[in-house]
Amino acid sequence: MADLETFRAEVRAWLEERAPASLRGRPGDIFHGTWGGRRPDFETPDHERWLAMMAERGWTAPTWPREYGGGGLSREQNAVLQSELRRLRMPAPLIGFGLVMIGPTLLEFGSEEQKREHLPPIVRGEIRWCQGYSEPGSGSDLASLQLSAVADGDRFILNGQKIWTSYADASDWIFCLVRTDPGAKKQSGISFILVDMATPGVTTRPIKLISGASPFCEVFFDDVPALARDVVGGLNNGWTVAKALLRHERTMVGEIFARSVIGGERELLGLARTAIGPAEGRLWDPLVRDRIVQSAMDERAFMLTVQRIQDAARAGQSPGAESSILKVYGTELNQRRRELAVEIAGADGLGWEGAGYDPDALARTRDWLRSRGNTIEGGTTEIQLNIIAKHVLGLPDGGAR
Amino acid sequence: MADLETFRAEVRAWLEERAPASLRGRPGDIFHGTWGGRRPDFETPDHERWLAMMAERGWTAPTWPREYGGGGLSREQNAVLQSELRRLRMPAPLIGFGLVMIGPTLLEFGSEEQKREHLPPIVRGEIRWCQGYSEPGSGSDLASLQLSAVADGDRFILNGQKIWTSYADASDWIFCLVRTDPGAKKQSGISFILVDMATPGVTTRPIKLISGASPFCEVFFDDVPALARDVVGGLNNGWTVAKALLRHERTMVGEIFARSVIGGERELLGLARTAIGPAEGRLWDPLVRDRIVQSAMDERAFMLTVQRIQDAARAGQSPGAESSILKVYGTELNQRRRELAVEIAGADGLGWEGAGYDPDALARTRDWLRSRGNTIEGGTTEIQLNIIAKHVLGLPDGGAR
Amino acid sequence: MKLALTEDQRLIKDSAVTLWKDKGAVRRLRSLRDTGDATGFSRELWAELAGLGWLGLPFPEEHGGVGLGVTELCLVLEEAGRTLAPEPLLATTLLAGSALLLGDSDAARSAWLPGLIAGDVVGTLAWQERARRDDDPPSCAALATPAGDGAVMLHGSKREVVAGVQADLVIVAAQHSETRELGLWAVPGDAAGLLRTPLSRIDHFPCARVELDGVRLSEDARLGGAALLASALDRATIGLAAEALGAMSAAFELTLGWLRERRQFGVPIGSFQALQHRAARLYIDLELCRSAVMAAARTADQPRVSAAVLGQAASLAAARTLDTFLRVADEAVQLHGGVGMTDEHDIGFYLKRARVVASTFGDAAWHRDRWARLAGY
Amino acid sequence: MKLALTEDQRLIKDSAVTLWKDKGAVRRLRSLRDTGDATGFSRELWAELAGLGWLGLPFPEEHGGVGLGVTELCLVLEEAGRTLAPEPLLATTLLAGSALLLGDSDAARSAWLPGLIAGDVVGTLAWQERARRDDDPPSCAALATPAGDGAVMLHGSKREVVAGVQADLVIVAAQHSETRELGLWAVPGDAAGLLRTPLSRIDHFPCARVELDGVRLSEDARLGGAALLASALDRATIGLAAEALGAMSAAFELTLGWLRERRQFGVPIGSFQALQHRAARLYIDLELCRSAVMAAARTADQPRVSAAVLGQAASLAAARTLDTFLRVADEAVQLHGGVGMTDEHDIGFYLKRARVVASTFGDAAWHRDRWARLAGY
Repeated sequence: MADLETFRAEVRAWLEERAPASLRGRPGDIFHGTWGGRRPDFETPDHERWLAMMAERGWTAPTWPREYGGGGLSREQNAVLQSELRRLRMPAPLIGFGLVMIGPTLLEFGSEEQKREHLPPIVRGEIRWCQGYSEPGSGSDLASLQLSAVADGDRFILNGQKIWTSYADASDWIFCLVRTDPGAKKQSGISFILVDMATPGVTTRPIKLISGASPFCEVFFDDVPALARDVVGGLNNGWTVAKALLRHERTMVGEIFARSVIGGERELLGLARTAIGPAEGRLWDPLVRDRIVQSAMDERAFMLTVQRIQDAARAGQSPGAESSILKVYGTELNQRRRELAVEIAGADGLGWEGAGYDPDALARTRDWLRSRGNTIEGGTTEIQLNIIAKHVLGLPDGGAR
Repeated sequence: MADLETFRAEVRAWLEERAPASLRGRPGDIFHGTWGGRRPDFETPDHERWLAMMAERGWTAPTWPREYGGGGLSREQNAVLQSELRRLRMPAPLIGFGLVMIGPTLLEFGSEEQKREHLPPIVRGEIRWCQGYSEPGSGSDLASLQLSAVADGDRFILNGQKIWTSYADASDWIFCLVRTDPGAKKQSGISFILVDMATPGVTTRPIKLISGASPFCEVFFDDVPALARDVVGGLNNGWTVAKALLRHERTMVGEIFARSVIGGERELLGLARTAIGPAEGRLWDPLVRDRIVQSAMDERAFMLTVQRIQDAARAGQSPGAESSILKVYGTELNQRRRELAVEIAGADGLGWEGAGYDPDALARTRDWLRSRGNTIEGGTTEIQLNIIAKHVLGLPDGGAR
Repeated sequence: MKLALTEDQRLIKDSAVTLWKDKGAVRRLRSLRDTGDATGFSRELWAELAGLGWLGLPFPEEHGGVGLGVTELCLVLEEAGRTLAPEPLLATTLLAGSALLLGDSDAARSAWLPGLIAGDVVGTLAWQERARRDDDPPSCAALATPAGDGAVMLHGSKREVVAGVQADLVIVAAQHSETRELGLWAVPGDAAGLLRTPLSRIDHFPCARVELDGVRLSEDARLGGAALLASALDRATIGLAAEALGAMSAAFELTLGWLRERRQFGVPIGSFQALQHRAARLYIDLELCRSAVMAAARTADQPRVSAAVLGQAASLAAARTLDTFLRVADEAVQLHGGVGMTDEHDIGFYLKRARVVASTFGDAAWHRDRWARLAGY
Repeated sequence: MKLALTEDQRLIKDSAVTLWKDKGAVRRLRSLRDTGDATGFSRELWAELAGLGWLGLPFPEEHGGVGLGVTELCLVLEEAGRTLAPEPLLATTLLAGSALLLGDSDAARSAWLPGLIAGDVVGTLAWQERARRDDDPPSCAALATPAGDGAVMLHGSKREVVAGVQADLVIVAAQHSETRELGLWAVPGDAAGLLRTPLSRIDHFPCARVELDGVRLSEDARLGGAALLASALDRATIGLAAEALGAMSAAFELTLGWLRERRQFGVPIGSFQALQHRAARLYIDLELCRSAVMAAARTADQPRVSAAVLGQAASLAAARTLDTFLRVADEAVQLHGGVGMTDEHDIGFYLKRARVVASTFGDAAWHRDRWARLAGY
């Protein structure tokens, strides 16, 4: 404990001295921040300085081992660091799938060489990663994927297509699932491989969504050579690696939604007060009021469930299948809340663009449209319900139906 | 048309002269009336007279052919008769499964002998029928039924059990599905047979429901001899007969609910006005008000759908699978409405029996409990949804799942 | 009231099916959007609708109409709704047209109705000022101030006016500055002081904000008062419900097609029971919507129907279709999975349109509340 | 506030699981019903509960309690709820017990609390007069009329009093005839003028109507006012939510067992995806209920917790569990099919209990409305 207090004092002093003043009080969120990469898009020069100084100490990935560029901090030390960062309300120096997806996967499944090669650039924010899982014919049935990787000496030649790859057009490397043994049964012939997107033959095409935004891409592979040493977790063993990562992704998604739903009650109330107005000191329209409370209660119960899962995990009591629960409930909660916001706004929620609409209202409507995808991406609600039924409730298998 | 007007005048004169005055203005409903049978339970002597005089003209089954005891009326003539009965608000002279289930089935599938033997006693209300379909192991999967019928000369010997047989303890004959060919595939080895319940070896046991009532029975068959000539529609062809009857039953159930939901809005409103009271001229508690309107609108839309199906049928436009729609929606509507009534009543809806509770309130609560079974009996909602998905929407078969 | 189609109605329905199908369904709306078409709908098609007599369906022959009713018009609207046709058919016939037909001003009727039926006049009704439909009649700050000789000057601002920029006739709701009585006024599209600003909404149907900066009108431009506005809105609500019925039917059928075609785990996803049951439930709700819409249209066509009966029929049709359309569209996207989220696929257009429909003439909760008011509770 | 069990709490939970399981689950309630048992619960078991110290869980050691909290008591209530145990544990500890513990009267506290903890005193609180929970505090026509020397006479009538006939201590809410201030008064079960009539409710838990026909009480029988009633009701609401959580968990597990065991079409019905998804959704809602209940109990145990914070936590737990219990019970019967409708099967007892729970301390809509009031909207 004494050590931790020393550590805290040291961190605090260092931050007080060096953390750019312009960033204090601007915490940002999980989707808005510094993504890094070969074509970095720093919001301000201070964001760039902030990344550099934190990366130097390994504090962009505080708990990763020092030999791979990480901070080497214990969990307790990291908690101290995070609380000090929150104290100054600093933005994360770096965000992205390198830190939260491929990094942890390499730490668990990667070879010593792979860790030494790929982890330090992630820590320094030099390489931005994306995830190549889904294919046009393989959505919920991921194991039916077809992207072919044919061995050719110490290389594999990749041909095929990925889809729903988040930010592929801004990423440098992709980790993807490929079929290395077309003769084997579904899951058995799949490998997990890392590909430099600068390799000739890789092209990306953004997908325009109903919200008008394009956060996802198609990625095409046309005779793309990848190196055999970039296969992670062993040849034809990709399914094991992928499943571990998917579980991790679901938990992350749940926690993201846990954070994103915070403050929903206040936002909805503000909207309703504008659109409907009060009567006798209370928000008029008891039906809208009831729905706002429902949303607020859903939010609170969800947050408490996130906390309970974390507390139980710390106490060594795993409630099981938490990731699927969080994914299903968190995404639907977010959808309901955004639908309710648009509904309360009435005609103010119908604007697409241009004059005549408040920019906040336009953003709210786009957010609603975007949220419609939450229950599809990252494993559909239907797939999560299958998982809960089978793995938590122990209901008999109906043949993947 | 002139003939119809003559007919109407004649009917009216006959009714005006003979219809018992004590029954006028007491229309009753589909579940409450004269069931007839060997142990008839006439509410009053006038009910008995009313049955006798109507049966004599065949007007208990107005559209059945005269040679089987029916009234031999055309559809138009029957419409006139019914409207004249409504004019005086007379109760039906006779109700029961003989008239609405086995009678029409015999008219469609029965032999000449069967019709001559069984229809006239139905018309006269001398024999009360019940339906033996479900078995303890065969609910939704009706075709898996096991009640065995082994041929023995011109007889079959029946062994096994039926369950959920409505009013079996008050009935005289049972029409049931039995397995006559245990070697054949599921549906193929089933026959439809008529059994006199006075035959030695037939016993019944009422089933007590959660509402406290016992409208259903178990029926046990212990070496019961049935006659081969009482097989309807041909040996091992019972499934065809049964399916026709099931469709008929669903339509009937839908129409029953269509009638039973009438007036729900007024009932709920009355309850709410007592339990909650008005404010500023309107029913206070806008949430309860909204739910009453939802119920009222559901009811109205359902009634309109029943009407549309009837109108379309008359115009030769069949909207298809109407019976399953009516069954699913009608039963759930009835449940929602009864739940809402109990909910609005608050603590007044919690009484089971005895002093301290209004008898109407006790009946309302029992009705709610009874209604819980509506979505199970007569083919579960789940089975109806399967039928709609497959036969109306043309979705591919998932192996009976 | 028979809830079945007559032979004549069946013929109209068949023609409507054919016409709209020929026009290319949602592809047409998409192309109008992508090309940034200033009109926002097809003038050629409009002329064709007039040629078929469809703009005159609910008007008596004495005014140049076909002499049928809302029932027949709803058949056309339903098919238009299937393809998300942005033509202001509903605004012209059931908003403006109803106000002219049922209003008090013979002068306005004979001035406008023949042109409207002939396809020369696009009409609309500017009634909305707040973001949500509130009171009944709707709150109205726009003023009609006496300007001598029975003439008035209109001042005020209206929003969400369907085809407000394109309309040749904008009927405006305004409160008399002295009597405080609500009035509907027929304003020519080219009137001085009438300012129209296009609004880009998520459904990409033409819509506008309309400003009245001293529009001078003569006495006979007044069509009627609050009761007339209520009738016009109720008839339009029924038309909108018919349109929504068509749209949700199309979205549902697209989804059924996808369920049959898309394969995962080696089988069509439509063989999964959980999805089958959801589809079956949508189907049931859709069938109930159809009954409510058919009944409402026939109610509107009943001679001397009372305002309360018409209002309840309209609110029933609206409450059911608005909710069901949203739910069908929402489930349609979910059941389509990833492709349902892409702009490239048509299904998203239905989701957006459902949202607009849901707050065009009041949302479902509003209509339920009104049902209760009309029923006296 | 940690939402995980400590080692001690885990031990309490394990003992509770064992105890209630040994008592025979729903069979016990059924047998009390079928034999028409006049007490309606087991006095032997009551003594056993006292012996285990569970009646003293939420009371400080200085009053003879165990010195733990609502959190620990809720673990016992949850397991009691699983078996639908009709013992008036909640009424005694969280209604009467809370009023004594948090009230102003030292005399009443020392007179009643030790006996209550020892199992000698069954306690309850008579607060309800209307069929539905209305205002906050609840409307109260019962009167406390001054009778000299600080004494009062109580007159009035209360309904739905849990264990009202069996209780040795009935705490009664009455309005002071002059100050109009609400007060809670400790009335001994054998007081002259206290009339108790048993009510037979669908859940077969003991319940009564209580009439006060001039019950004379001395000054120190007054425990507190509206704030005390609110605290007691909130703590009891949290306990009820815990009981409901246990009951719905048991109903859900019964259903899962049936889904695994019952075969139709040659397979267990639990392999049908439509049923799997419904079960999975019930499970998710159940898990959220658990979080809300755990948090509410811990909130009640926080020192100097404000009435608003306690109220919101209680109303959250209530709103979620009441709705979810009803839904779980309803689905449980449906998924059981025909056997679920028989009196012979236990599942119907859960359905009936769910309905009683749903209107014991206000229904879910009431609790949502109160959440809004406490949050200022």
